[in-house]
Amino acid sequence: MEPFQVGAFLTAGILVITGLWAVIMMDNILKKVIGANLIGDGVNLVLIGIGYRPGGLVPEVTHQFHATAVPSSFSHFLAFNEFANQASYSLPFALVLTNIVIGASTLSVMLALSVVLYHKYHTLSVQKIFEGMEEED
Amino acid sequence: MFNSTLIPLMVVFPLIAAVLVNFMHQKNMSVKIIAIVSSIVVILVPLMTLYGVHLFSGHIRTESFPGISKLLIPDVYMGIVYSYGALQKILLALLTVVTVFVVMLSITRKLISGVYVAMIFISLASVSAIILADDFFNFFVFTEVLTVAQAALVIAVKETKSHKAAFKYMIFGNISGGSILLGIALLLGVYGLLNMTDLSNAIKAGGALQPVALTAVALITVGWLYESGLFPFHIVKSNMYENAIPETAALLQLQSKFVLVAMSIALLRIFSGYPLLKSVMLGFAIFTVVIGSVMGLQQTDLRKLLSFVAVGQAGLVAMGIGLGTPFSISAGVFHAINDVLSMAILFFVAGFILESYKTTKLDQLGEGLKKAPLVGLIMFLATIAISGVPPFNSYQSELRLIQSAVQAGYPELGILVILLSVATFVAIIKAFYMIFLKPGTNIEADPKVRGTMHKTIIVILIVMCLFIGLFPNLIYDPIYNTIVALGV
Amino acid sequence: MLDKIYEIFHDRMIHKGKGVGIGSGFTSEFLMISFFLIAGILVLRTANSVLFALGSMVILAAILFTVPTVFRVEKENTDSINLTCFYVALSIAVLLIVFYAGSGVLI
Amino acid sequence: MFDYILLFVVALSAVLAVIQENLYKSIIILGFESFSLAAIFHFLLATDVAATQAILGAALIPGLFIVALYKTTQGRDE
Repeated sequence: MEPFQVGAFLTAGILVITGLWAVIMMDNILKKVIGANLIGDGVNLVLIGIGYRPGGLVPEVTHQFHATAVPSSFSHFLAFNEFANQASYSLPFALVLTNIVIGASTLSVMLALSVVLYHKYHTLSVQKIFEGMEEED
Repeated sequence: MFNSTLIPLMVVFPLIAAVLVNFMHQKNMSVKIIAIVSSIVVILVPLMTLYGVHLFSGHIRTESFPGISKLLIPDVYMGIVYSYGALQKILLALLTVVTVFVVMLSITRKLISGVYVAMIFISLASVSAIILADDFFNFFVFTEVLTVAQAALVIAVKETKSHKAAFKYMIFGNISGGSILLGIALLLGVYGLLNMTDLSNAIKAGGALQPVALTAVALITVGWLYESGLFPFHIVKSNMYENAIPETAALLQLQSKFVLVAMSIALLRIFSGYPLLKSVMLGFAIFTVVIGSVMGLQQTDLRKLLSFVAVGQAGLVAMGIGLGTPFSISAGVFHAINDVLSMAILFFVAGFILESYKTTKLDQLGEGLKKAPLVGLIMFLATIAISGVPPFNSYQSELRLIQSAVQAGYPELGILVILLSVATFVAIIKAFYMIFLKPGTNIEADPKVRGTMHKTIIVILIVMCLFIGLFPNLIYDPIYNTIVALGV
Repeated sequence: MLDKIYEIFHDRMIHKGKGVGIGSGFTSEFLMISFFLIAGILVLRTANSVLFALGSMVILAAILFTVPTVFRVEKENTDSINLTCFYVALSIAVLLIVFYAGSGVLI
Repeated sequence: MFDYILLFVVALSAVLAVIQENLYKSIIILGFESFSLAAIFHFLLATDVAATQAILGAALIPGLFIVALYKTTQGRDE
């Protein structure tokens, strides 16, 4: 593994652990949502780090691909083996794109819920929202 | 290679229906028509589809890479794969039937909007995809979609309690979704594959699991616990069931039990050579069984009682799967199918009671048998069905569960299954007595509520229960053959 | 004897309806105790280790002194989000430890 | 060298966003973290993901947070 890749994985670990700590330990409801966002960021960073190849080609913007190129005709731009040896692994990138969008949508639902809960209880503290006042429907 | 083209329709069609219904938000008549038409199509598609695999965008299986490949196995799938067999057919048929019942009940209510029906269709699409998918990332995406759709179904109740339940569900859903995706990422980093069949082969070829892969197993197990509502998350799940509309709760428990079955089979397939996973599953399952039934016995509200019983029964399913022999796994899957039907009847009865009495608190209800004798009779039948009394279906699966526990060398677990069914019987028969037989009540039933749709549906469901109980091999044999063929 | 147990349950379950509720309380207490016995037997039978055996015996004895256990279980299973958070963190840790230790990575 | 500094910035701002008392500052730091993460994605050769993350993570999500915060505390300090 490359040193930069190792650094990326370590940073991702810090992100995930910070997010988990915020979700589990913090009292403020918005801080919990921030923590959930951080967990998603950390997981994305792990996935992107897997696809990294130092000094590799970026498959999406490589000039070897023209608009007219079809998969069977890669060979006259660059031999396929050579390309496969140089390009970064772009499957995880597609996964991360999906995950970013899913994360944003769940985040917006959670934020909306916290706004609704605030209008009911007039506080952002999870302790006051979820504990106590159990008998009231 | 034969490419079965109807398979993606099971996921795509409900999504199209959801989008259409969502556009027709305020127009009740068009929502009704679209919902009824799509319900018919949704039921027909799984029955008409032939068994097979669908390779998305026609990416066929590669033969082998030349020397540059670092993969452990030479022959992999290149795209997303959906596979459809006998087990998937049974699960999908049941899922679509119960979903259509819930849609019918929803569109007869005045308050329910087009968005609500759209969410039901989205959850149907995601559970179908979870059952069908042979690709781990596709699986993950649809579990996330399912989480949001289920939370939306609960939010639609518009009470503070249900908002709180949905918020908790989503927060823990975020944790578990993150851990599933992290596990998938680690597996992708170690083995370079996402397809479940290929991953299973690669893990077998790679020998003992490395520490990184072990972390992946642990993280995916956390996600499994959440998706199936087992021990640390049983409170969150039962809160969801309790605060949803009871008809929707019937759908939610069905979905989470089917996701439990699909995800356990996927996990057992991928890590088939790793016995510790089965023991961990078994441990969490036993814990959930006991806590679910004990908490169910303590409740005084019908919806809360039923939701804890549902959680306990999910633990029983997971116990069958965690025992790990082909016999016990198929018994667990069979129990999931049977139990889903009887729990659905009980939740529909709860929905009827909520609609006509405006409450489900047991100590306020009473003398219901005069008002609704048919509902009372069917609730009694469903109670004896869920606690494993012979002519009904749960008897067949609980018998098989006990037999498989004894065969696997754990006769104690057989005793536990018997105790659990006794506890379930006591809990629900208590509710039955307090609703239908107890003398003296201080609330009147709403005379306008006829509940024709409810009564029709619960009669159909109890007949289905009786049918499966009389001819269990129609359902059980295909499941057993599939499980043996999968080699888990 | 039985009257005394009934009194104990009645005092604790005063807000939960009358006789039927106490009957189901009895059933759940019986279920809890039999579950602990079954779990103890399973651990004793399957784990061939003196450590596990001693540990399970100690835990069994501790539980039998805290009868009735039902109310404790009920207190631990409320809707509280903090308790659920605690149990989630606990089970993530337990899962990691079990998978590492069981495969010989840690120990 | 710049890429390693960015990694450090991401880790530091994540921790700061969580322990910051003032929610406005915390959200601004969160947006900063997302933007640095997008830059890291660029250095890790994932340019398309970097673009998406820059738009969603650095603009849309902090915007949503700000709206939620405004709706809850009406600009008062909590």
